[in-house]
Amino acid sequence: MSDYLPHTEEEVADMLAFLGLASLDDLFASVPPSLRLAGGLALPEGRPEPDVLDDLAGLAAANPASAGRLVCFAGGGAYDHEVPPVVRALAGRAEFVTSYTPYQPEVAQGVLQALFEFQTMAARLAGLPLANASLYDGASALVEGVNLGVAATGRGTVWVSSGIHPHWRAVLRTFAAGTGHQVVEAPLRLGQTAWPERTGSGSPGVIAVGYPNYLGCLEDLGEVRRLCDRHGAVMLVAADPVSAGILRTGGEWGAEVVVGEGQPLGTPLSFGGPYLGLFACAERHVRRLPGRLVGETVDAEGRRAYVTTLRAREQDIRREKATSNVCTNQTLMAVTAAIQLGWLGTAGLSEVALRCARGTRYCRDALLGLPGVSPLTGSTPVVREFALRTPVPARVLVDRLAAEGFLAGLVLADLTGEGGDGSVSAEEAEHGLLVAVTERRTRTQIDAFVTAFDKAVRQ
Amino acid sequence: MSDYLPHTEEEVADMLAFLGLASLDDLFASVPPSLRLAGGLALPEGRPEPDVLDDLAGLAAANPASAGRLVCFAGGGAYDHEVPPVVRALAGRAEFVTSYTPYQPEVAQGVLQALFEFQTMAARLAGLPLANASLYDGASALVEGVNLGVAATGRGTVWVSSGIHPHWRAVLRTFAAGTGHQVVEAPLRLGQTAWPERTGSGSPGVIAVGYPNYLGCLEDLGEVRRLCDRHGAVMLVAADPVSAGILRTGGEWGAEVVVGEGQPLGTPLSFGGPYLGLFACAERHVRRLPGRLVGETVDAEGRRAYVTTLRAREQDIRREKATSNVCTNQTLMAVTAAIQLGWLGTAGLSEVALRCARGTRYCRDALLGLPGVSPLTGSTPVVREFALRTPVPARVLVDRLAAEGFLAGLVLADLTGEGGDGSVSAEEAEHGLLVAVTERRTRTQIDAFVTAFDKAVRQ
Amino acid sequence: MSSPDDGARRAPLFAEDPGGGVAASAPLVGDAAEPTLFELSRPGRRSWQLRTTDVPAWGIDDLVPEAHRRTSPVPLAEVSERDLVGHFTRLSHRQFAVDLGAYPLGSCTMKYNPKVCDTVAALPGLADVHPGAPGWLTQGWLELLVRLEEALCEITGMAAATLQPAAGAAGELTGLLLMRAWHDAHGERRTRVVIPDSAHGTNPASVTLGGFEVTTVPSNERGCVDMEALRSVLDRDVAGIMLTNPNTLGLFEEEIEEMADAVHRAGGLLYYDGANLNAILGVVRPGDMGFDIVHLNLHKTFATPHGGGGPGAGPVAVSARLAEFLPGPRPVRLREDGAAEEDGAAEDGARVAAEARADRAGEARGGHARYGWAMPPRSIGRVHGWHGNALVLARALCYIEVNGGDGLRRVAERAVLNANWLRARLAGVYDIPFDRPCMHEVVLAASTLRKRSGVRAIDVAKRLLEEGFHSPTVYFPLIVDEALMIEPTETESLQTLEALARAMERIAGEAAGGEVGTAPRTTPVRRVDEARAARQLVATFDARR
Amino acid sequence: MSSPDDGARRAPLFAEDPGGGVAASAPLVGDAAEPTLFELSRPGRRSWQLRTTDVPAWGIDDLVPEAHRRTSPVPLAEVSERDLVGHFTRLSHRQFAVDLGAYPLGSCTMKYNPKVCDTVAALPGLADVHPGAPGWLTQGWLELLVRLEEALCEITGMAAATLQPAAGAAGELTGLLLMRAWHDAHGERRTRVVIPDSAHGTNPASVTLGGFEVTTVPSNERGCVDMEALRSVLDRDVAGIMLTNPNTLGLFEEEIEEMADAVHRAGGLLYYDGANLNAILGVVRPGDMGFDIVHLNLHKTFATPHGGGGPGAGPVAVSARLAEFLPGPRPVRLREDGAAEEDGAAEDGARVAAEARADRAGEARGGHARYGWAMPPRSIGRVHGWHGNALVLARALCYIEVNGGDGLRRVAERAVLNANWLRARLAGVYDIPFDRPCMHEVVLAASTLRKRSGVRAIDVAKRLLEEGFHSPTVYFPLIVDEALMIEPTETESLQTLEALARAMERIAGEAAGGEVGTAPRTTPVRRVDEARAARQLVATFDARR
Ligand SMILES: Cc1ncc(COP(=O)(O)O)c(C=O)c1O
Ligand SMILES: Cc1ncc(COP(=O)(O)O)c(C=O)c1O
Repeated sequence: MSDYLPHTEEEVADMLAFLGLASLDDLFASVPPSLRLAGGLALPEGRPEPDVLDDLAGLAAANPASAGRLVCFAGGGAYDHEVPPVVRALAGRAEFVTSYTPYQPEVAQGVLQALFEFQTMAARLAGLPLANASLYDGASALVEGVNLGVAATGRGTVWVSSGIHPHWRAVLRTFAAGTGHQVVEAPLRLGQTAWPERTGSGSPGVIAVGYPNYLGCLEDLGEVRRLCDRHGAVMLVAADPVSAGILRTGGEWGAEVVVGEGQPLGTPLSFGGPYLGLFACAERHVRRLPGRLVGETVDAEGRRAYVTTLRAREQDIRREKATSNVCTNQTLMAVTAAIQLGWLGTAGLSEVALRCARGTRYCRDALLGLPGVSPLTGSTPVVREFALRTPVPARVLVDRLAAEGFLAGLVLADLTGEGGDGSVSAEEAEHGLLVAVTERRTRTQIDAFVTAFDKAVRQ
Repeated sequence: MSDYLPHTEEEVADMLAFLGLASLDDLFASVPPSLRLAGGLALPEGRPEPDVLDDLAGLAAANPASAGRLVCFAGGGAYDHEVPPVVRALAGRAEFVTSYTPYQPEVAQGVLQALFEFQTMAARLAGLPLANASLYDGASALVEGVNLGVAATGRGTVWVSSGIHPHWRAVLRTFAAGTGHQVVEAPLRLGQTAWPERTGSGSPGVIAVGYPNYLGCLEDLGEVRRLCDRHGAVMLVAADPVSAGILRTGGEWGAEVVVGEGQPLGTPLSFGGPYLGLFACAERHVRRLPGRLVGETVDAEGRRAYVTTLRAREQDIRREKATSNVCTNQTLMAVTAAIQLGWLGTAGLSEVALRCARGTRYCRDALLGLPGVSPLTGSTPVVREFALRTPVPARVLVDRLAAEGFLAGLVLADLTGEGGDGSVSAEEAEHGLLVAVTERRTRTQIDAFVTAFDKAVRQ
Repeated sequence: MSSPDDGARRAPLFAEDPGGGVAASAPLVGDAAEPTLFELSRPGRRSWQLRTTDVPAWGIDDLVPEAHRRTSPVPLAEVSERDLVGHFTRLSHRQFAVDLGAYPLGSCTMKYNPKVCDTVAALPGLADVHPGAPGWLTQGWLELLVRLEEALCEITGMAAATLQPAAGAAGELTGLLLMRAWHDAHGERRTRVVIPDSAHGTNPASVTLGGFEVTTVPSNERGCVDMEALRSVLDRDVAGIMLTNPNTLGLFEEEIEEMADAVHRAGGLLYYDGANLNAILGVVRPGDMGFDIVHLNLHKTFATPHGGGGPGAGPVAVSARLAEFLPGPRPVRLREDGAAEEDGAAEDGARVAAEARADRAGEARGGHARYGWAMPPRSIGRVHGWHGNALVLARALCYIEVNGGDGLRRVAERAVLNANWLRARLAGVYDIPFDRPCMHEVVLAASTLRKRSGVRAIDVAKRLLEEGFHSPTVYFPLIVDEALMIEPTETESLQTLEALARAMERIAGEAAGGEVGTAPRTTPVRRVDEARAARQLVATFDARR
Repeated sequence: MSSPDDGARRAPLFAEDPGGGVAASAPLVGDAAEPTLFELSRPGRRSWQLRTTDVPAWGIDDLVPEAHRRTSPVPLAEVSERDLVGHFTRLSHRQFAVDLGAYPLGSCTMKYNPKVCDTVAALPGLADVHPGAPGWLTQGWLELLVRLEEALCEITGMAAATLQPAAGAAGELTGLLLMRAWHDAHGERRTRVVIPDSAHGTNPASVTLGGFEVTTVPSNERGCVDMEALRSVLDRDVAGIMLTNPNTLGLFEEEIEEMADAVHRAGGLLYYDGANLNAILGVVRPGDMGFDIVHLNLHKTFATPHGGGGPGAGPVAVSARLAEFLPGPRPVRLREDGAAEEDGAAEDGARVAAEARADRAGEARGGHARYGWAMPPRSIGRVHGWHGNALVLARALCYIEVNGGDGLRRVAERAVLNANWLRARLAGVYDIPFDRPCMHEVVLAASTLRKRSGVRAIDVAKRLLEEGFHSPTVYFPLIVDEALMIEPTETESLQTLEALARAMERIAGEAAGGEVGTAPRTTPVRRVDEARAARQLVATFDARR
């Protein structure tokens, strides 16, 4: 019998007596007998912690893809960045981990101030004046951004570049079934979005583009800005926060909404979650901002204090009229990001971005020298990651390289589906490999990877 | 250039200017030029944390003896006990880890109260009214206990059972060179101490015995008590805190000083340190108690508070007249032990002790069934661990079993030296293996161990 | 020797207060404010250290085309590791948390979360796995997810589930889109979803995002859905109803069977908001009550610490007939031939076929893959960028396996026992709007107190902070005047309950205006000016000046 | 609905205050005392969970002979994991620490300790290794220890070292026993050891335990050892002298060469107390100053957090002529033939031969063992139960390798820079008994202040706690009246120094009796009654009643 309950048998008896009840079952008198579960749950009996820990450690050991075992060249929205012990230690403080949403500011200044600092840094990364206290992940941030744009313009047509991560577009399509948005996915040509010539289903309320896009390409955001001006659409940029260390911000390009995946800011790969949805926008959209927002104010004695504000946007107050339904968000990852960005500082973030770009250049040049390997995105400039056309099916390559100790990258077909999508053709999807190189990859690792890659394509 | 210094170049300049100095070197003007180190230290340049971490992780990987890789049957004062995540988490709280000795009680109630609770539990384990706030390790606790006894009786002759851990006896001999104690080591016969018939070098001021002794044997402490009465000696027992869960306490046996190694109380194997020296004694020795002692008192408003007390015993006040020279001790391990004992509670400690005894019985019976394997301590009752005579040299056995995935135990010769000592003969030392079985060893592990052992002795 | 008489011959270096890491804000030593990281910042300071890579050190100009290149670095705080640690450690001392004390925040199930789950979530083989790695290299993760899904289905009495939703609200929206897909598949256009007036705010908000209109039904005097009112709104436009049972008043909807029957007869579906599942674990299952769709809040019932507001996980479980619509890809057991095992939803989709191929390819080295991914045939699509909040899911499985079926039932029993004990203990001290045995939480009210002495629920909440307890949820559910919603959870001891009760008794006895009105006074800050925060919005450090 | 008017119909369950996990003691929410774990205890409660082993469940009677069997279990606290966590987390909120703020405790070098060292100390391959495992299975640990020993020798300018001593005082005693062994080996019986009157208390205490008598030499008006006085006590009875340089006044003993010369000519040895090494890292080395024996406080200079009072590590390094006396066994590099490499001390002892044998045996599988253990031929023996505080040693190596030779020198420079800046900054505010540039710490005095306003050093110390700083060391060194010994360390920023200076200025300006006399008021407890603690000793919970 293993559990975490303080009640001694004697106390249970006393408490039941105090309630005038004969048994614990009597507590459930209001549950119709016909509904009560006879014989209990068909689950194994409880097991002591050490047994369960052994068991789960066994499952962990059954994941050869672990970055500790395969050198990671996979990206596509999830990156193997340095997370130093100091960040893990601080983000692991029990006060941050075991508190609820800061509903009582008098005893929640720790989380509130950390979020205020996070919002400041997130806004600076986006080049916009406002950022919220987090959303679930990059995909949900995209959805919320689109909803904001549609609400702001009153137009439900949404132009989305196929350069935005296929999974994010998939999530957008899923939720569009509820909101009824018309999602028009503009195809990529050599890694650049080919925007619609004319407005078929009405002119767009939102135009969304990735920066860099999911194939690592830098698109012409000036053109997107012009399109938005022409159509009076809200410009939404899905930007990578680390690349922001070397790239112009969405804000500088004229975006009104910048969303992104915050995982690269201190969160481990975590098999995809919990991650961090980044959301920043222009002043004029503040009342449509989804999710929580922390603001500075003063307490009864005039001391600086923080509190969640503009709550009137939120579901618990506005209910069906809320700007979003989000309640629980990813606060702990936001706090972690604040700590990680505090650790990196001005110089550190640029340095990480620069090192990623260097590794990407170094690795890409070498791989493009291998027989039958060519770029999928022509000569479009790339940072952060790059897509290759491989002579053998990418899936086979990944498999062969895993045996050599490398997670070679992502198979495009795994992202787009076998048939490909607006970003790549079916054939490109099958022979497309997305490779990412972070600041953690050494020249030695990259050289070994290239050698193994060479062997794998010839094999 | 990697370091942890906050100073910017500009600030260094400002500060030097404020001091009216031209360079950092000027700070060391009082160091005779002839002595200054020219060219700096002949050490490698600093390296970034990740590089060093990789390097040290490499060293860690070069320890196949890791309990994570070889199933641990080694004991001899260091045991592979369960340390649950909750204990690690609490003992790792930065406030406990990064504070100094509690010199300012107003801001050190956390450590002080934890130590007060530790002292209470340590005293109860020993069956004595007083325990201090820790010493370095079991060996140093033995030395301090002997010093206390000699000071109390004014007699420098010390009878020490050879059943006390050979390393502890070695440490005692080392320090006796300074204190001038006459240490008489009484030999073991079949795991029982054979005390001197007559007092050669004057009657003993202290008689020290292990319980269980280092070969796992339960000695007749009643006899020791009688000897102490006869000689007016202080009875000192070196007891294992976990076995205390099933054994009578030293206090019950009439000991005035009980010392022990606290590693089994929440501290990992740690290659031998930092461990925890346990020290408990009778009221009448309180003014001779070595090390720190926390006492309860009240603050200016009458609130319960804790403070280090009877400081007059300590070196920083009494200087050459201090009862001991100990200053920094093992507080963090003491706090850890308090947490671990809080986790175990009354029932948990007994359960652990009982499970160790069961595993010991189960494993010992099976091993004694193997060809050429016999007990080194006859039929003397054992708990916690046991010594075997092995047909092949123990060192060879350990080597063979390591290849099978087991740390088979400790080679007696590694503890006593090749020649053996009062506890075992040279031949027993070479063919003697000390095996410990903790509550973490499963029947499956033990059965596999026995099978491998069988193979190893036949090989 | 120099003595003060020499007088200070040098002017201090700083004009105004220098900031820079003074610990004065550690509550341990007073209540001074903690400067922001930006105020601690000094240009040129650093904490970061990165691995030596020996990759050619091209400059930014060689790597980024001018048009895209940023001209100056992103301005961030520049602090030493020492100040970084001081700052966030001090902030942590300004934060209440479950680990510091009781947190009876109604509807939030702030139970103690075992530390073993932290260890699980930190296991290298789980925490450092890339979500895009092929199935044959992540069999451990896939098995973990499948095992969790199966356990959750057993606990809820449903047939299949998706683990993708990142929180409860995401689960709700997912569930509503499943409703929509179901009706579409049956050629129906239903426009309304019914929710009781006691529902949590996320319910109506999700309904809107699901493309439906909200129809609210009132609660009756027993605190349950008014059957008559419900029947009167049920028609062919109703896609379904969202309920949480026990409801937000902590009361079990006794007529749930009749409701299910009525809704189903009207062709609607029943959605179960699992936020309150803690009350009925192993006692009664949503599926057995007739629900078609269920979301769970793993961060409530299944012991994921709440992280100051997240992350959580909101898996959605459904009955067999809805399984084929579930989001995907879903983790599934694979048959020998590499196809997914049937469970109503996991027919071979493109993904699983593909995976299976990859897995066979991998078998040579990876061995036969026993788990893979499958896209349900009529899936509504993805609702998460990857597979959901995986590490939260791992915690939940650990918690479920340690407790086991038996332990989970004990959890519910003790949770309900604690709430009822507190209810009885405080009867006569606060109003009890619905005077019936409750489930895992009890809703009290300060209405009489307010009439008598002017003390409001919010005052009680703030005073409790001084007493060492986190406040209950106040003014929710909306249908209760001066509501104090208390959920003690099963991990608080009887002694803690009694201490809480005494504190609440004391407070009820205090005169208005005085103590109560001005509380809290011992917290790092006093009551904060929320109006000002909204009026003069300062949401970033840059908006300060 | 039930309203308070019904009156409380049930009596509360508890007579007196129940205790039991109320969080009232979290400083965050007030300053109420935290109950002891024993007061939180309730019979039958538990936290522990142990692995299922399936070992036969013999009863205690089958396993322990009656005479030895305990009749009732050891009474310990019985609490739930939830209360265990609440209790110790709340206690942690009642504890100041470096991670919370500046800790200028003179002589203790309370610098910030990088978190990376915690990660190193927790590496499974280091933390879970049994100390008795054979050398060929612990080559990683052996290499680590050898690398550290070599680095420490380079840093101190010595030939060989032992890593066994668990703390500084243990290092001192080890060093004194080395002195004794040396003189014995030279057929001399020397009885006295000289120490300056400014020495730390452990020095005289260790001298006594080393079997010597203490001869104290006074400091001169410059705060250094008075050479004349020293010469006058040097004779054939003097075994040696113990010094720390810079001394406890934070001043460098300028005449160290002359002293070394004088002591050596008298046939004595020089012992260096390394507690203050932080001041001279990479600048000047004890070996070059003429010291024969040096102990280091890794928990001061080499960034092991102090753990509330320990653990530390006090390695002892010696010049070549003393190496053969070092404690053992020592970790050593092995030659191809399995013998230890010469370094003056590591001649083949029984142990290394034995190890080498085992290692050769192990080679088949373990590969050639490059490291082993060696017992110095004339070793004084063991001074630790195993190999010393190994995990502390691992932290130190990590710290040394990250900083490197260059970084260590910067450490000393910044430490000395900070101390001198503070000294200059506070000149004119407090007395500066020895008005010379200092090294890593500065000793101020409150004598004038006391004369002027009656404010004593202890008052200043207590008031600083309210200002968010830990107090300096007070009333030490003993030779300074009203001493305030301040060691800022190199990890505190200029801004923190200025904030500290301002706080000290404020305090110096405050009237006696008032604020200062009653401080601290914002801490979890006020000044405590130390006399009562000693008078009515209550050292355990059982001694309370
Ligand atoms: C009754 C109820 N439903 C839904 C939710 C929403 O869950 P989440 O916050 O995880 O989105 C909550 C939690 O606040 C709740 O209490
Ligand atoms: C000058 C000096 N010498 C010796 C010591 C003793 O070191 P430890 O406390 O590690 O035994 C200290 C530390 O307090 C010290 O400051």
